[in-house]
Amino acid sequence: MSFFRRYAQNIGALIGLAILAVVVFVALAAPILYPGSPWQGVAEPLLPPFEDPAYPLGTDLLGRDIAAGIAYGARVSLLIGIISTAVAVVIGVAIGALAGFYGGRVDDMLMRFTEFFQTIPAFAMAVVLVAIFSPNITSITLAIAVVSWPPVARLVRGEFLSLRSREFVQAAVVVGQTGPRIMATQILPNAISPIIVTASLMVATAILTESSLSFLGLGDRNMMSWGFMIGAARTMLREAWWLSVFPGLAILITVLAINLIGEGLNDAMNPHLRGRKG
Amino acid sequence: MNATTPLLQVENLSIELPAGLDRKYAVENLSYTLNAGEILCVVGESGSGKSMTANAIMGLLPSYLKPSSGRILLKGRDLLAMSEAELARERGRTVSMIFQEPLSALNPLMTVGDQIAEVMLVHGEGDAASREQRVLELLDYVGLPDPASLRHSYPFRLSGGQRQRVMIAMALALEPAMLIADEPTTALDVTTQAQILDLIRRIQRAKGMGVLFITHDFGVVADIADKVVVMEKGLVVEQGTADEVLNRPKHPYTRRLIAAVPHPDENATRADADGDVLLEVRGLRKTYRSGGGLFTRPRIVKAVDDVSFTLRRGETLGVVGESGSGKSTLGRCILKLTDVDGGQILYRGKDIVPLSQAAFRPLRRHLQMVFQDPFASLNPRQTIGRILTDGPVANGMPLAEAEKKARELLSLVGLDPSAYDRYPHEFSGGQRQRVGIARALALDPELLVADESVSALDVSVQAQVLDLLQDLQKKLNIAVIFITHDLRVAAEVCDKIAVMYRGAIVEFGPPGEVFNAPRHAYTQQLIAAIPGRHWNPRAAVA
Amino acid sequence: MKKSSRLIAGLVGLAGLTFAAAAGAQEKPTSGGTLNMIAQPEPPTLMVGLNTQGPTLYVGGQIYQGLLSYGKDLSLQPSLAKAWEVSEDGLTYTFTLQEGVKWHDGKPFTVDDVIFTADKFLREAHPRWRYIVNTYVESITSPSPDKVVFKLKRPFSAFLYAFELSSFPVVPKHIYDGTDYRTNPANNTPIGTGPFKLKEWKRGSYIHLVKNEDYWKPGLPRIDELYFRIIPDAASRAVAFEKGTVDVLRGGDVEGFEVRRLSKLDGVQTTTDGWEMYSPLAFIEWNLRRPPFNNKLARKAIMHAIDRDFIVRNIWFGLGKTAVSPFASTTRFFTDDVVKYPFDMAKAKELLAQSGIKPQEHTIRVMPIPYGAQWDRTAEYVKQQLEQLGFKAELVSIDAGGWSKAVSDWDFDLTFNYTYQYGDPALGVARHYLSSNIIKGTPFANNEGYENPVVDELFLKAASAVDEAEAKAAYAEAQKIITDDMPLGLLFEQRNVTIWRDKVKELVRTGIGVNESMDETWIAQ
Amino acid sequence: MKTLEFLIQRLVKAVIVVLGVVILNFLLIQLAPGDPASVLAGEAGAGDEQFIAQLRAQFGLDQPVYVQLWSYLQNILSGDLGYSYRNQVPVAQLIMERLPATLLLTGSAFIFSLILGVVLGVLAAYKRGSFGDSLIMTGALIFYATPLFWVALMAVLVFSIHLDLLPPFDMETIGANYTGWARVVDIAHHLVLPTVTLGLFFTAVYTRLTRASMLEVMNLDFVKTARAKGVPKGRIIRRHVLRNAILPVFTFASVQAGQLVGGAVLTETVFAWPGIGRLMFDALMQRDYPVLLGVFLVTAIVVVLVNLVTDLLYRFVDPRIETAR
Repeated sequence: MSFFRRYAQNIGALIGLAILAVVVFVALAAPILYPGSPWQGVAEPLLPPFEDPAYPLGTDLLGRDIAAGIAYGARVSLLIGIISTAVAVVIGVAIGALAGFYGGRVDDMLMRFTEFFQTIPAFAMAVVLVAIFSPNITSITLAIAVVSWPPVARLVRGEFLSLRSREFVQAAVVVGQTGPRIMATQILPNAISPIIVTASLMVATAILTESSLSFLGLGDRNMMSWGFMIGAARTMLREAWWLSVFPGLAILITVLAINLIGEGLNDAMNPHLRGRKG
Repeated sequence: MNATTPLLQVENLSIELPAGLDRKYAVENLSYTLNAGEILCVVGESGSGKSMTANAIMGLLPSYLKPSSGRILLKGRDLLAMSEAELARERGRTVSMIFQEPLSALNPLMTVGDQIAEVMLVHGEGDAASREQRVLELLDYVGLPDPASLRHSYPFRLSGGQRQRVMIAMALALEPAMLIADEPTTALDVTTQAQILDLIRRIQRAKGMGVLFITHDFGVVADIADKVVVMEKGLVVEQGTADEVLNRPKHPYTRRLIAAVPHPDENATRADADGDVLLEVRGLRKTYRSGGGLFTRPRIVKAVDDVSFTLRRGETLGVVGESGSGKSTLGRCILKLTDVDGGQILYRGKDIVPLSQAAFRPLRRHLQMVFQDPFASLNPRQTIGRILTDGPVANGMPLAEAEKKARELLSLVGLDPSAYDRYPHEFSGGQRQRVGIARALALDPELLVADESVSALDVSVQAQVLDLLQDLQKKLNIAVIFITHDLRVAAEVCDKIAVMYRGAIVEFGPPGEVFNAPRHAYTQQLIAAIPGRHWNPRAAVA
Repeated sequence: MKKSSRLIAGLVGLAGLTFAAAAGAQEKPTSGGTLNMIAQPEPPTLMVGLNTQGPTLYVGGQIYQGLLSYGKDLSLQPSLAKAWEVSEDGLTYTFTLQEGVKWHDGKPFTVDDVIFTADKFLREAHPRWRYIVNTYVESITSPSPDKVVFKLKRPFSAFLYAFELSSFPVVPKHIYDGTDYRTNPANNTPIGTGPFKLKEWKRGSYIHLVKNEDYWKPGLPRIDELYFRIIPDAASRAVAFEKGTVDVLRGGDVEGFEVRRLSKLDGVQTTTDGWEMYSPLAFIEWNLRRPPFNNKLARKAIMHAIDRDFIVRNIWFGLGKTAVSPFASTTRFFTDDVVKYPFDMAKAKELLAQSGIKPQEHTIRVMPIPYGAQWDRTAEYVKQQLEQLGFKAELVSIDAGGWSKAVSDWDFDLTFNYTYQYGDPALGVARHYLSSNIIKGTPFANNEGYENPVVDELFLKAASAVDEAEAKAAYAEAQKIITDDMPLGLLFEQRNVTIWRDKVKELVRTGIGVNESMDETWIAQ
Repeated sequence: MKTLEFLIQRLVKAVIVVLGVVILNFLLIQLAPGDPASVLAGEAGAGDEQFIAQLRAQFGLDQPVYVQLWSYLQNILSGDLGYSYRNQVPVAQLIMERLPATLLLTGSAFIFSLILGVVLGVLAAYKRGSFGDSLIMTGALIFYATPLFWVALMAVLVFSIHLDLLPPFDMETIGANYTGWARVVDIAHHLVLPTVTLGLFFTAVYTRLTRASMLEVMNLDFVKTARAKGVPKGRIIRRHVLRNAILPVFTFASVQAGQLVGGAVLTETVFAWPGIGRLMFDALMQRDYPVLLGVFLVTAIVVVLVNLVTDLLYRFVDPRIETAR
């Protein structure tokens, strides 16, 4: 069975994909749907939702449109989620690959280094990094990346460690391929599916982390992000629930969708969990 | 049960496969009979459906497989009609089962004593004290040493043969009328296999059990079977008494299988190779260390212990040994896939031991390897073409030329040129092993190390690949080091045989000599343990 | 829509009103009980002489006392000094001390403690006092055991306003003399003269004060125990009050909209009184060294582009008043006769055009002061209005440390700040405008870099004036010039609301509000 | 003897890891813009150059970085974590005052989430494909995707404000001066909401993990053996599957134990829980670096110890470990 058919068999994964498609569409179309800055006050402040059709999700303290904020927030959340994950995956794959392939002392040193990062609670570390380098989209993205790579490194190390003793890798050594080439062309392509699955879940975690950072007041002040919207409105939860409920739902749904996709990918890429032939 | 009721009757059993596979039934219209006191061997190659019947009897089929028709009568009662709870009462009491891989078949977190006692516990037999007593009896009965302390051991502490004995003890706990043995010796070394087969036969005789024995090895069949069922692709192609099927096979498939069983041609003599000395190994040593710390000494295993031999161009050296004998390590040392602790490996007079990996890389093309597992040795993410051209390209050959050569090689090893753009998973095991051979040959090597290169293959495929190897070797005049656990195979294809035991070569000589006049006690033991030694398959199909 | 306009109306109404405990005044005070309050954020120390942050004063104010206190009308009131006298020439100030005052450790409070505090401790440890004492004071002496005399080098009309708790907390000489004040372990076990003593400080949880049985006012204090809770989250603080876990909310403990909600609860009293001494006034601090803020017309343009009424109404929930002058309208020398900046985008654009500034060529880094969500919203609003004028603007996130450093080092384009008035412009306001105060190292100096010799002269003249009318004239002139120059973009006067359960009586009694010793405060049983 | 040796080896490794963490954090903090002295000076109401210089000298900030690092390392090796810049109290004292609260919170959240997660995971695996399974897994997925602080806010809103069942914050009733058993009950009462909110996310994690692990073990050969022996399904799940499936869950949980402290930063903020998570955040915001470093040091030690204890337990639970190493 092909990968896509296996994926399509998982209803949850399809729903996840559909939701994510909507989120991505909204993110891409935000400037068309809501021309102008989401920061601009456009209507009466604290307009409740569902009252004015022009502002279906209401407005905030400064009369800014919540719907516009959510559309633009999708851009930021996805951007931070994807880029931080990409950076974390690059770091994690590099360190994990070197440790797993070369083993011995290289492995010891790199894994000890990884342990340093794992011993510090990830969220606390992210808070410190963002605070120290002052909160902006770059520092937030990098901070999330810096705290997320160790699990990738461990995963990749494990994969490389087991794959490097596999016969096709030995065969590549025997025919005279060099180490870096073997890592890139023989091992990595075979380790990619768990990495993709992990990465998809990391995107979800990164979005959550960004929102938590924003909650503590460590968001980028120039970017309308969901976390920022909640952070700014959370104290008004009882006065103006819509300010934080809608972005909260946006996070929940997006993270849920990405998790569903991750699970779908996992099932589709590891068909051994289903029945085997023979 | 009256005397005429067979112990087990399988009648017209069909098990449907899920849609979309290459055939509709896992087994189709299967019928056979097992009487008390008989050993019935079900023999076939992988995918023949031979294990499926065993699982169907035990009600252990995976959830996506359901018997679609037929009956399985155990002492006259249809197992397929029983509820899960009823079935659970029969399992372990009337019919027991032992499996191929004894390590994974035992719960790693339970002592072996507890696992044996559990059979009695769940069937409500005896009290704690009597069960304990019975465990000790059983452990002793299956020939395990020191039952009193062994029952507190965890499975990982036991050797493969001991684990299988524990499995057997567990199966015997309630003295069932029937034992199903699903390839119980396949994962074991040949000497251990002989002991386990011996044990099963002894118990079966003593208890008068009916044994359903599933195997792929005709040698094993020859050793223990009373009756034989031969299966191919879910169908029974032939059944009868052991004598009929082994010595007078009628069905062409059976004949083909029997013809392919490796059997040393004891009278064949080979001309001594007189080519140049290609490889000379002198006093090679390799030790593995494990564990060890501040207070404990590391465990040291001498994997290769002072091994020396000479290999000439065009010559085939068989290295034979059981697991842990160091035979594979030897191969890896020669190819510098692992470090060496001492000694020399002279390739055309040049010692390659002190060379760095980078310095050795240009020489690699002369020394190639064919691996054991046709599934693991090909990168599943690369096309066959890519697999075959990687080596030449890494050695500086232009891509176009490498491609041309790869296509030539495909036809040389008997594959269709269209294979070039396909992926490994589209091929069978035998075809993949041909690709593996082609990959090794792509670099025009002078020496080929074949490490258990045919042991993962079905016997008929194994024969074909062996033929191919021999054929190519003659054609290309390359030297081969043929590493195998199977003395029969080695004897069939090698010019010289080295028997390894605990890292050292204990016997060295031409196959005839080794076979007919083994000097070392271990060699003698090894030869004695060859399954089906007294049966001549060549004669059966002559 | 309707709902939110009502909300705003309600808030505006609230701001001006005072629900003082008029009825409570007639009840007979009872003794005993526990008062629960919030210390937010948790103070670093309770030693008021070393730290003058809000929560330090709030808690420390129950332990330490100043020489004087000030009424809601800023009239002088006795504290540790029972009487005071100023010579005709305005150069000699004599204070008579209370009798029978003891420190919490039982040692008697003497005139030596006051002299030590003024001459040694605060001179070294208290930047604001250091400036005053080094600039104006010639000598501090004690003619008799109950009197302290300050002799000034030249007249300083604001001098008597420098003796309240935050400027002049009296510290015990017998504990601090000859030690390193900052590292003295006694800082963790503060010894003062106030009505309450520190019993336990469970960091991150609460500060527990108990009644000082030897308090020098007979029969006081009335309350047995004070708890200052540490509740880091603003929403949780509102819940705490709502649930009755705490009885008092100080201004700033909860966000503006919570003030509105909580003040409507049954049995809850509120007031904006008690901040007269401080009267915080918020402003935009722009760096006059950098374009476009070095251009006066551009500054005026921006002032017209900012709807300060909107800020007060929508962001601060009506808890404030649009600023007219650099002086708070509650203080003595305030005048309305100044240059004014009504919200007028057209005028703003016109002024900007006249100024010659091309807004699109300037990227303004807007740095909010990291003191809570309302400041963030204010910054977002100002950014938005700057963009309306055509400027490029970006918000810079910064924490308290970074902000303090950036402002102290003049490394900013535009930020926000506020000043306490301290009863007299010479103490609270002048420091932001005097060219002599263009100093690095503190965010509360002339960090914008304003230099106007005329203003310098007027402030100096007013501060040295012995005659109040003379001072008034000079200050009126200064206010006019400053509002024309707009070296700081005046925003609004903050109105802080104190909220309490009405079982608490006599809570806000003076111009320093809840920082005042709560000796007469009582709890209805 | 072997266990002792293992312990010593692991302790040496643990010390190296903790020192590494300290050095890493120390260097990280050097990169921070903003000087603690000027922050403190600003906080004190006002400050001037002289005052700041005085503070810098007092904190040793006028020394080169490597000198500061060296003296810091020397100090912590002799058990001295330094003084808080802001509070002028020994860091060790500040942390020790706060640590029990965090250990209590994270410990109970850990136990809560582990037990609930394992139970739910086992149920889901046992009833695989049923409605119950779907319900559990959907719940797990939702809690896995919901921001922690959001759950916390909602929990306060519902359980404290509307239902008035549980106290919304603090660790105990302040001023009540309970002692003995009454105090335990009081603390337990306050512990419920923070524990549940902090634990829910991890419950979701462990539920998913347990279920996956159970299903994987159910596919292993020895389960087939057990069935072939006639062991009933319930007993197979209990005696054979669960015991093998739970080991990876424990391993993961012990590695994750440190993450709870990260989550505690948020939980402690919302619930005014006087723990070190909040201390860390405040110290960070106030540039109180000795406290920040101290918290990280103590956290690292706790994490390393938890891992060590898990490894030791493992050696008793899983007989294979000793020789596998």
